[in-house]
Amino acid sequence: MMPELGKYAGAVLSAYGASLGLIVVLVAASLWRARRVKAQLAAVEARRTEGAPQ
Amino acid sequence: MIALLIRDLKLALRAGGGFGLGLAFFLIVTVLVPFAVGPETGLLARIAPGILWLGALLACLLSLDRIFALDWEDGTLDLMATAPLPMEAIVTLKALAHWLTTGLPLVLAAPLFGLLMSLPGEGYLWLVLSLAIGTPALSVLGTFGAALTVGLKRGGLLLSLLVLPLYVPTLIFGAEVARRGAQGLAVEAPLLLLAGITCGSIALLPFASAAVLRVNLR
Amino acid sequence: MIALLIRDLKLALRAGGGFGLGLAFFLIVTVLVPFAVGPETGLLARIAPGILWLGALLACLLSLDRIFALDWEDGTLDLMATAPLPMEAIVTLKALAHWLTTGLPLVLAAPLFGLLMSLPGEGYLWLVLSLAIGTPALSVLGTFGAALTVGLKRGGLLLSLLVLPLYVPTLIFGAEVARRGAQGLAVEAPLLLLAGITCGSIALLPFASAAVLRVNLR
Amino acid sequence: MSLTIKDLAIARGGIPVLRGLSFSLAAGEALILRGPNGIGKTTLLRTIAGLQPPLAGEISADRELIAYAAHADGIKATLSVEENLRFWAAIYGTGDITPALEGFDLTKLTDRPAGGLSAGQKRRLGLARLMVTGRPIWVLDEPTVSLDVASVALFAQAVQRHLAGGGMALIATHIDLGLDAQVLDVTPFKARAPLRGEDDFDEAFL
Amino acid sequence: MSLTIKDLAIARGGIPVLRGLSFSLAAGEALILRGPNGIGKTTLLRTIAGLQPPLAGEISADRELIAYAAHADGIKATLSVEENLRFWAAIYGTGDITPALEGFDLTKLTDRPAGGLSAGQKRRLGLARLMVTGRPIWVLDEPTVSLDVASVALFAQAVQRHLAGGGMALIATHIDLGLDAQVLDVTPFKARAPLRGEDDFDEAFL
Amino acid sequence: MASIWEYANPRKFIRTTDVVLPWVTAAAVLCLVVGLVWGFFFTPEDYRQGSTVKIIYLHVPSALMAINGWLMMLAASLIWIVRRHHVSALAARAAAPVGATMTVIALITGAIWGQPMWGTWWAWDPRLTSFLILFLFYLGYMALWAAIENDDTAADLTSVLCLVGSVFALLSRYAVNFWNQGLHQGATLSMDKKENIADIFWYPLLVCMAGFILLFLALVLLRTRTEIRARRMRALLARERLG
Ligand code: HEM
Ligand SMILES: Nc1ncnc2c1ncn2[C@@H]1O[C@H](COP(=O)(O)OP(=O)(O)OP(=O)(O)O)[C@@H](O)[C@H]1O
Ligand SMILES: Nc1ncnc2c1ncn2[C@@H]1O[C@H](COP(=O)(O)OP(=O)(O)OP(=O)(O)O)[C@@H](O)[C@H]1O
Ligand SMILES: [Mg+2]
Ligand SMILES: [Mg+2]
Repeated sequence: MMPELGKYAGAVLSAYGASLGLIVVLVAASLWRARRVKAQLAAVEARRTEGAPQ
Repeated sequence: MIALLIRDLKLALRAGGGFGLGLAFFLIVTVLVPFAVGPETGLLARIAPGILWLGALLACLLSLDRIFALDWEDGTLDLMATAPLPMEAIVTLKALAHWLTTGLPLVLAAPLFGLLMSLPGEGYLWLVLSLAIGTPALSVLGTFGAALTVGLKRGGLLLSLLVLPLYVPTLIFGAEVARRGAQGLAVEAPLLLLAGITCGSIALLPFASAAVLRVNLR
Repeated sequence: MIALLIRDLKLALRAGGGFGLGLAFFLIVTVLVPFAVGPETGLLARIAPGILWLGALLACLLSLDRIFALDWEDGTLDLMATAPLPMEAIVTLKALAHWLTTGLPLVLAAPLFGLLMSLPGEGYLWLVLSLAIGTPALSVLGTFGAALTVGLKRGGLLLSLLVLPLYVPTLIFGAEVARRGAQGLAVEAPLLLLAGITCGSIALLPFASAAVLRVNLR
Repeated sequence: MSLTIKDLAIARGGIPVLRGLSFSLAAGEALILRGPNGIGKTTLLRTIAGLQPPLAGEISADRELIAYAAHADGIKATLSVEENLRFWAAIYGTGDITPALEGFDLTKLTDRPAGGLSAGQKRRLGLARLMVTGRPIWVLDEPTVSLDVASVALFAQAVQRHLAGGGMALIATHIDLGLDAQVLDVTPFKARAPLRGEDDFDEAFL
Repeated sequence: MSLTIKDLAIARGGIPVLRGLSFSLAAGEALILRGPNGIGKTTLLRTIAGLQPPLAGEISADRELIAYAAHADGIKATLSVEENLRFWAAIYGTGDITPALEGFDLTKLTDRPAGGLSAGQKRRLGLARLMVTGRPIWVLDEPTVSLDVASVALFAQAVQRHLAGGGMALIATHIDLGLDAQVLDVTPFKARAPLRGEDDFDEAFL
Repeated sequence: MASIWEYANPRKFIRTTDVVLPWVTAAAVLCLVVGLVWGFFFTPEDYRQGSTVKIIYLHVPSALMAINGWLMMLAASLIWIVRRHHVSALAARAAAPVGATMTVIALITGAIWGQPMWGTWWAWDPRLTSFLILFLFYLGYMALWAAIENDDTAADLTSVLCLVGSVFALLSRYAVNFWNQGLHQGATLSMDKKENIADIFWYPLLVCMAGFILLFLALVLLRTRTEIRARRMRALLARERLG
């Protein structure tokens, strides 16, 4: 299934590897931070509604 | 207005700084380059105009954080913001004081350093001219960077990071003038572009700097 | 003791500074050199080892005044001098923190910048090795200079002036190792001398720095 | 000429600290602000001096009429006492600095570099700056810090002379200045966390 | 354990400011230094803390016993209140910072970056540092600057607890701290220009 | 008629993006997978460049988004300066790391491509150089955001920096061109460029570009939501302290 890349296989593969790797890192970091901040905010909001005078 | 300029110059002189030290730094960079790249005259002569421009730029850069940091720390900037001086004037005067204490001495001393770097004979005029036209832009841009980072404790390196990309066009055209001059080529085009950048920066950037400074004082 | 080191590292990180910015400055010097001297690869490759060393040195230099200035201004240094830590330890830890935040990242990133300057393939190992051995000396020497100028308001440029001559031997041997390495010549002699300078500085200079600092606090 | 504050709300670091503050000062009057540490006096004075925008409310006086003195004095260590004062006099376009020097007992120190002054002497120099501004509304943040008893009395005299000449003074302080002036305690105006469901700003995250 | 000063002469910037000063403090005692601005209190305290050498005379106490607090607080703006205190606790090898936080009413501020504190809050943090030094002799230079009335009382309590635990305190101040302690006015010890013919220093250029 | 500025309300923004984001994400993934698979597996080799031509499917779209990312930040900064909508400032902040990553990808793929084509990893070619400068601008912009505590101050300062930086980035572009006529391909990418690049390479490239645009959009939306929440959290915590 792998296409014949010839003598440039290293270059092409490393270009794809590096780029996709970077994109994956960026996406993972964004998702991770999104989750964390969402959870933290939920905690703070919960504390607020609890403690707030009615 | 003039009082602020005079005060800044006085402070630069008294603080054991100003004139002497900018020059000294320039000198030392020029001296270190041969140590770093080796002493062949041919090689040095080729890189001389560029390295001299680079040295001038770094000397400028190093003294940028003086522009506002001291006045910020001791509260003078707050007091000045409430004084009857428009912020734009303050910023412009600060840039002028910086140029007078750093840029001007560099321009005057450049031929001497050219000698150290075996600059070819035709190069001197153009080197000096390009520095004279280019360094004001460096001061004005630097003032903008200093205004951006004034609230941040010891923003020195951040300042460099922000300012250096802004310096790129000036450096390219300035070094190009000096290099072409040294090789006896035509210099009109880069010289005009350099002058354009300087005029543009002087005309427009003080407004940006003043705005930024006002935000930082909030 | 370790508390002081941790605090300094924390401060370096928080002040939006430390690691990132020293590197950024190194990067920018490397980027500006081609603008200044022109883009020919052959020329760049020849001056690459020297310029990279010079860039590392300047990046170090720029962050020197952070070492003591902030602690001096807010009175921490006075308080620290009355605390149960010998001044020699303070000085050594400060130098170590400086190296960790400036020298070490430079060493690690040097190969990348070598790429930008078209450094020949054989040069990378020796460039990294010479920086790894040489930068600790730069930090220790710089700490001495910073201790000398600590009382002086914004002694930044004076500091450069004092420290740069001290840096000359390190620069010469360091750049020589990198240059010979890049040309495939023998590097033992300068490498040994470089190591000697570093060991000597680390062993002796803290005493000088501590003495000077004590005088400055008086 | 007067200074009127109406329903002022102020914030520091994006957080409201005081709200609903109103008072007014006529020519010749002084007002002393009191309140515990961290209540927001400095923030209030900075807002009145025009260094930061208020969250809400109005400040009647023109910024051009206000002379502000902060916690920090803005003194240059390498300039002499005289040079420091002359600089401010030039900036404000007023001429003579002798009354200021005399008013704060600085005549003996004129030629000394300001960096060599003691804490209290520096503060006196900082206060002398007010007299060379020639501005009618003094806005002072803890002016008597580090001053000895005699200097506090000098300061009180200076304020009284300023008021007698039709000036105004707004002073935040923790200690007694020996001035007969109204006192305003800002503690009741402390901004409280808004109640549930009460979102008093346009943007939902404020 | 005690602090004894004998016939001390001190100089600042090469110029003698006080001379002939003698006093002594025993465990559990406090001494308040008074004197007009510029007389030399700061210089005296720095000398006692070992930051500068005396011109003449003797200071009995070991430097290792003294905790010094200056006009400046040595607070790092980017570190939190807790981190600031923990750092000093680690330097002095003492462990717990809770008593210090509680003693100066800082518990609510522990997580705040110190740069965002008000003038008085910063000062409280600076004073709390004394409690984590674990040292018996406190040498304090105008400790109550910027403090409100309640905080001054807190400070007085802290000093009293320290004294009750066998500590000592030497405090330069211009205002009343509400401590019952001896007061020493240093004015009479002001160094006078030497009379003609009277050359009491070795080197002729003084 | 509803004004577009409604979306400048954070609540409204979050509610809207709750709906939009999954679709954008799905479309991005679809385009990227299709485009990259098509480009990598089902295109022939170029007669001159061999298989390296496949790098174009990453290189060109990322280069495109690197520039467009900065333009988006510029637009958002202008909106903040003129209309002071917090969401736009936060969107600019959210876009910076994404744009910077795109710049890095363009640089890395270019460098890897350069090795076989030009025999060097890096040359001081104007196109490459101006990308390096763009990267520096991104770095400075992010560093400034990170260095300032107060959100509004940071928004103000960074947007002025973005404005001034844009002018100088443009100037640098010209300066660099003036300074060195380089090795890099001219812009083959505009309406009539089919002559330069064969259809067979062109169609998958189009799909990849769409994929990168959508990916950029999805990431910026996601990160903007995070920034809004973080901002709200800081405000609430501060309020809590008020008591
Ligand atoms: C670090 C190095 C490089 C950078 C930063 C870079 C940057 C760019 C940029 C910004 C574009 C987009 C142009 C546009 O949209 O108008 C582009 C396109 C392109 N680059 Fe590079 N490039 C690099 C190296 C290379 C190399 C080594 C090659 C191959 C020999 C190459 C081949 C191409 C091609 C074929 C295009 C498409 C041209 C077009 O359709 O416009 N690039 N590059
Ligand atoms: N960046 C910030 N973030 C959050 N809160 C802040 C920030 N900066 C200051 N504050 C808080 O704002 C409040 C007001 O401070 P301000 O300096 O105005 O008080 P003050 O009344 O002058 O106090 P003092 O008498 O101690 O000088 C303080 O509680 C302070 O902690
Ligand atoms: N470099 C110097 N040269 C000459 N005189 C100096 C120098 N530095 C300080 N002085 C003087 O030394 C004296 C002592 O200053 P010091 O700071 O000890 O006073 P202080 O009693 O602490 O005053 P305050 O109550 O105002 O803090 C002052 O009169 C000051 O002007
Ligand atoms: Mg205050
Ligand atoms: Mg004193």
